[in-house]
Amino acid sequence: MSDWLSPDEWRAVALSLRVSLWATALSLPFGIAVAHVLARRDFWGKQALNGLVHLPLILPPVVTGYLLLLAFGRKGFIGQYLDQWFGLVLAFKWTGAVLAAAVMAFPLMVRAIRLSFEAVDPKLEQAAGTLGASPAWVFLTVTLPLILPGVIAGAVLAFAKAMGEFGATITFVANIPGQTQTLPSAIYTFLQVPGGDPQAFRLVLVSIAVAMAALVVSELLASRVARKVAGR
Amino acid sequence: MSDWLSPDEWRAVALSLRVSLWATALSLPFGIAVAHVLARRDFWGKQALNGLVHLPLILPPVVTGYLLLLAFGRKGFIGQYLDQWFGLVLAFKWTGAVLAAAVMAFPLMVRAIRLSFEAVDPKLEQAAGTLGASPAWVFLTVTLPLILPGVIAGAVLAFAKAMGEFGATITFVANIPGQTQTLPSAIYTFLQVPGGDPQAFRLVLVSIAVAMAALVVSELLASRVARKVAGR
Amino acid sequence: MTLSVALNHQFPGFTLDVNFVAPPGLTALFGRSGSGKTSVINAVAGILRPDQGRISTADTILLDTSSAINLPPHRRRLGYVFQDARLFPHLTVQQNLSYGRWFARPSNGPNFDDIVGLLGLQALLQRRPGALSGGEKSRVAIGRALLSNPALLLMDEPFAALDDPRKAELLPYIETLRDQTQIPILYVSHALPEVARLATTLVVLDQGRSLHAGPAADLLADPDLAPALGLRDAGAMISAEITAQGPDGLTELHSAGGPLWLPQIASPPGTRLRIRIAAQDVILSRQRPEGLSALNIMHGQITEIRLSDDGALVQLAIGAEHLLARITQRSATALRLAPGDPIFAIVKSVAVAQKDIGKR
Amino acid sequence: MTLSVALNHQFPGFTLDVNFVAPPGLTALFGRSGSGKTSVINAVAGILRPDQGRISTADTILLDTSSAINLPPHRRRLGYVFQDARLFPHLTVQQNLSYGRWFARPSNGPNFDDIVGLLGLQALLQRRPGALSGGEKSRVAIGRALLSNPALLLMDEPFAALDDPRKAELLPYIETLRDQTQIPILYVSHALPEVARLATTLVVLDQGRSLHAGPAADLLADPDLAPALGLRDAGAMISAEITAQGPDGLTELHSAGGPLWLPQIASPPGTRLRIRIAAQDVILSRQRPEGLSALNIMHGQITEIRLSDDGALVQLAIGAEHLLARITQRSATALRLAPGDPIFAIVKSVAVAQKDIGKR
Amino acid sequence: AEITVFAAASLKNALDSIAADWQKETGNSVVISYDSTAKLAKQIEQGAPADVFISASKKWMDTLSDENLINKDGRKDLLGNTLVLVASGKANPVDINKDLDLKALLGDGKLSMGTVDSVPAGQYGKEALESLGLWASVEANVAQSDNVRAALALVAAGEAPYGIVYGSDAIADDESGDKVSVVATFPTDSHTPIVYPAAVTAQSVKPEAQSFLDALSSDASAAVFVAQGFTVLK
Ligand SMILES: Nc1ncnc2c1ncn2[C@@H]1O[C@H](COP(=O)(O)OP(=O)(O)OP(=O)(O)O)[C@@H](O)[C@H]1O
Ligand SMILES: Nc1ncnc2c1ncn2[C@@H]1O[C@H](COP(=O)(O)OP(=O)(O)OP(=O)(O)O)[C@@H](O)[C@H]1O
Ligand code: MOO
Ligand SMILES: [Mg+2]
Ligand SMILES: [Mg+2]
Repeated sequence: MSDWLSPDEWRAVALSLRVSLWATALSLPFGIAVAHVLARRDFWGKQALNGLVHLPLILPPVVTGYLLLLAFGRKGFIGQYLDQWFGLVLAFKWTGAVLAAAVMAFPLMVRAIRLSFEAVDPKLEQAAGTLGASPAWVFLTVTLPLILPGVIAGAVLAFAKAMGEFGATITFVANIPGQTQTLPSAIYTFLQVPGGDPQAFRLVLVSIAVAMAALVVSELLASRVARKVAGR
Repeated sequence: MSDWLSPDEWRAVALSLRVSLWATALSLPFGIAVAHVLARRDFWGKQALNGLVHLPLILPPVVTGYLLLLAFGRKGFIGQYLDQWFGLVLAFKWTGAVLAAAVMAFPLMVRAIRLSFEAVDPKLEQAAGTLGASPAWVFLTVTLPLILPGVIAGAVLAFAKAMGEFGATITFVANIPGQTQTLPSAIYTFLQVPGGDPQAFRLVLVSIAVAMAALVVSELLASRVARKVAGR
Repeated sequence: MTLSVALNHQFPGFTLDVNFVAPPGLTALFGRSGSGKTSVINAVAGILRPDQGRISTADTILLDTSSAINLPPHRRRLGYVFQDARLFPHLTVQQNLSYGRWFARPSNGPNFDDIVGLLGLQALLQRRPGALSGGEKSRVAIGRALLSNPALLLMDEPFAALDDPRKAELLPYIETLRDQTQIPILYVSHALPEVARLATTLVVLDQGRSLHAGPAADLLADPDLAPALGLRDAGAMISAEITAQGPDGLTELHSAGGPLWLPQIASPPGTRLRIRIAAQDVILSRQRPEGLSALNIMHGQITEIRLSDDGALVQLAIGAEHLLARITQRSATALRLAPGDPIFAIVKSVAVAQKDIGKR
Repeated sequence: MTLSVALNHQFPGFTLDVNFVAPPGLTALFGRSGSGKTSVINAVAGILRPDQGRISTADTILLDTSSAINLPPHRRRLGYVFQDARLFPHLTVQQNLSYGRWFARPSNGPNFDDIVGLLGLQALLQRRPGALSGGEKSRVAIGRALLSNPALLLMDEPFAALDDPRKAELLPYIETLRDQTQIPILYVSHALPEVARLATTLVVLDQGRSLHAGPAADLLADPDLAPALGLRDAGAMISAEITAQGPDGLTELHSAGGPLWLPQIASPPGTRLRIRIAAQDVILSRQRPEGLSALNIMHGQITEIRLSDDGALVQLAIGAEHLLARITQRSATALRLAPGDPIFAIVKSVAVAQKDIGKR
Repeated sequence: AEITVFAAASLKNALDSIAADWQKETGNSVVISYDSTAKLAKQIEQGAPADVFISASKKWMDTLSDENLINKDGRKDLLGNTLVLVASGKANPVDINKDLDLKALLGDGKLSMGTVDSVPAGQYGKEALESLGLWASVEANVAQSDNVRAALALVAAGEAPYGIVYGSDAIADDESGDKVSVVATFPTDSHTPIVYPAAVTAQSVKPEAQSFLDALSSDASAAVFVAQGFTVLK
């Protein structure tokens, strides 16, 4: 098996996994927060926030990649300060791939979690309040457990999207083997050269295998959680 | 305003809208059916179906485009029969763009609807059954109205994704101005030429405007529906 | 139409093992919380599929696990008032009420406006269930089941959330349903007076088993059963016939024990009634008492005396029927009561409550 | 601790306008379905924010719309038994019960095992609420509220889904709570006997307005109020003191109207009790009757006679207290009753039910 | 030292093998990021850490040059390529000139090309057809893809009967020719010469960058490029 993939390809697999996991994990708290705000609050500019969240879905991925490059690039209006103040460089680094994947997956994650928020019966939260739980505790002990199916669904969607993300990633962090070359970038590269199709196909299989494993695990998890939330 | 975009660009806008609307509308029944099966039934091969649905998310869009080409092309193993039996040709047609957009958006749609299915209280469906409603009627009169928020969310996600879909579309149906050139293809083309950025930017704005309008409408609709479903 | 029910089902930690026949009329399932009442009704409705069982009416087999017959709920022509209201949140009250009518059922069911009026729902028709009060919800649920024109009515504590005046309006309707239609009614309640008034058949459930099942009049007058039914609620039923309407708001009835006067009953002379007399509302006397405000004095003979820590339960024969009286041991001793003794039973007219009267 | 409530709120089509004071003890909110009981309790809990209002205890203002004070529910130290159980579906019964204890409340509340035993929940602790029976759910909800060690207890028809034996076990506990702790209890019920037994204060709601509010004993003995409370449930309360425990399972009490014998009450001589005597359980007699199984015969004087279509409501003075008797008009005429007449009231010992006894 | 090369995607096969040899010889390491020329150029504009840029388009190299993002002195036109007409499946050669009735050849099929406004192969193709006076007749039948490989794939899949692609793309893929066959090569004078310019970027501080660029011009490298269907420019 280790012969089957070249070292660079192994690295692409590892990188894709790393990027997808980090992208999912890091965006989850933000996803929950934004979904909460969109589901529960009414405020001026809500539609704008909602639009912003959906933007990566609406724009061709390359455009999102360019926008990321313009904002978070070494010379970008955010990127330069991240660099100056925190020494954090994203463009052309694997960390940038995390950002790109997270941004691209964000709308999917937020929608799933938001739907779950909207399905929580506010009467249960009220009941928790009368029992002495402050809003923060209500969130942790009642709301969060009840939206867990949505959180899992959102995380799975985000992970799958991150595994498949290509346009924005290659545009933002390029396609440097061992550094920023994710599985989709590697697949793309093979597809660009004569005779590369079988190689690409191999990587597609790897990609499918990894994602399927993640899906199956998530389904098992989700069905356990769902049974619990249904009160059985 | 009509001066602001060239006739070809206008056609790209119109085409993107048409493709996105059709893709959303046509995939909705399938999305609901698949979400229903995944949410409610346990059967051998469920995980495989679930994986298949997620595939377009996991694979780089170009790969999905190639696979569509191999399957639904004029000589594809499905495409040739579509042609022979129904005279339906997808390649190089806007109808092919609809298929590509629908396939790419499908996982997002299914997830949203599935979450809503899982949130429906089966006790209400039982109650409808005892009142004489057959399973089909229960579905139409109880389940469907209750999952409407999820259906709307799924449709919005799908529409937004369809507006932004590029990789699979251009690979499957290419880029024929006025016929298969969608907004993202047009944007991509401008980005590929030196000095094309301002032009691309113009089209990005158009794209955002259209999608935002759709989002705002959907949010209004969704909040009305949600109030109704909450029983108020 | 007669409904036969035989069920066996194993929940983790709870076994349901029930067997009874519900003849035409109203069959009450009576038992403590968690005794399996809702589970039985769910099985009849087709919502719970028991491990083993057979449920059938004269002309239809609803369930027979031994021959793999299991009619789905929507083909069972039910009206089920759930213990929790289970209203459709997305439909208005009006639409909830009409829901059962959408499904091609013969349209000779009850009139919509009548039911709405009976349940006091006029003002709520355009509202959705979300913000209804507890009692309002359960009234809509009752209306929804009644309006679906069922061939079998299942009611799981339908009146638990209702105030007494509303209950007093609804009980006669249920009685009419019981007496004028042939639909069997399975009725869960833990209010024995309600059960006694309505039930033709009584099934007593205990920890998942049907302890006793039989005609309600027999079970309620059986001193052996009194502890199981709750002593306070023991009581027997006697039949009586209206003979005259008095000018002062009283109705005269003829019973085996003598004439009875009850607060006005709006039925013509000749109507036969079932009257429940709670054991604790009966005072016994050796002589015919005089100068009392109580109008109803029946003559009978002691058939059985059963002593317990809680007092004495005395069964009297009044003609061919029986009356139960609950008195203290001290009184039983003081009066030197013995089986075979002739005795007078005093019942305050008003203690025989309106709601303890059922049409035969 | 005294709770003052003044509220004004406008729902579409329903106006809530309520004003009452709940002194220490148990205040019952009584009224028909849809009269606004749950809404009042919700406002006290902080779940409904009324358009205008002020809710305060001696030391805390919970709500004052005029000065924009509105304590959030979790700072109000409540125990709220909701009309619908509202259990947390993702937590086990045990975790549901303990939920209120997770939030830094002083730990001198009731003992977990005691409450679990009282409510019969031992076997259910590891289950989740999804498949509990109706009564099991409401028992868990009651336990959850009690165990949160509240400073204010709100109970919205807590016993509606419970069987009588269980109710009989729980009522003394509520009484103890009422008498031994200083926490005010707001209690919604439409069962007047329950209200009469438990309530120190009674608030009668009608269509969103608090029609009457005052000491329960006064309101229940007021013949003017009897129709509003439901004639069948009218009745007065008298106080009595245990004098001796008889050998035959009877307890002797001393009341203003003479000695009373009740089925055994497990309290020492000297204990003072409140006894409710339902108006319809009282028989009046000109002479002291002899040879009756009824042991309790009190002597008094007629103070008021109120005739209506439903019969006559007679108020008697028994010492400084009052008793209500409901008899037929025909009896009232036959006995030629008139205010000022001396009269005997006959009450079957067992008619004074165990659950109509409350500790003072 | 490690150098980073940004190279047009179509060069992958050749460059990977040349880079491997060079690494063995010099002990340096090379990482190569392949993508479309336009994206690479834009990334360099945004400060990408590229030491060497190998473009498939003269225009983008000129743009970077005007912006002083490359070392103009070291720039060289590395490779050339041919433009060919390919057909789906086995097909007879055609003679490509002003008299060719390309429209009739296509029938109601499409002519698959790279995007004529942006993809270099598409631009060359359009230019060639225009100079041969064939463009106007087939313009409406052109299906454009976002890269040459996609254009070729449409022909290989039988969607389009004909396509215009680079010679380098047409050959290696399908030697048996049962999916695509080259039916004509466009005359070199029908379009501006196809060149792949290469240069060291202005920001590169690594001397190895220039030596790698030089190594691309070695005879050994030339052999590799030629084997992949490119022409080597001297
Ligand atoms: N949000 C609301 N919008 C409109 N009407 C409302 C709303 N909330 C409550 N109501 C109405 O206010 C009235 C009082 O409701 P509430 O729940 O307080 O009644 P209740 O006395 O508790 O009745 P029950 O005994 O049936 O539980 C009802 O008629 C109810 O429909
Ligand atoms: N799915 C289940 N798994 C385990 N136990 C169950 C399940 N469903 C019901 N039970 C148990 O079976 C018993 C009977 O439940 P059921 O709902 O029939 O009681 P009930 O007589 O209707 O009680 P109530 O008067 O409280 O409504 C209860 O103890 C309940 O907890
Ligand atoms: O749509 Mo892309 O640019 O092929 O990921
Ligand atoms: Mg039940
Ligand atoms: Mg209420």
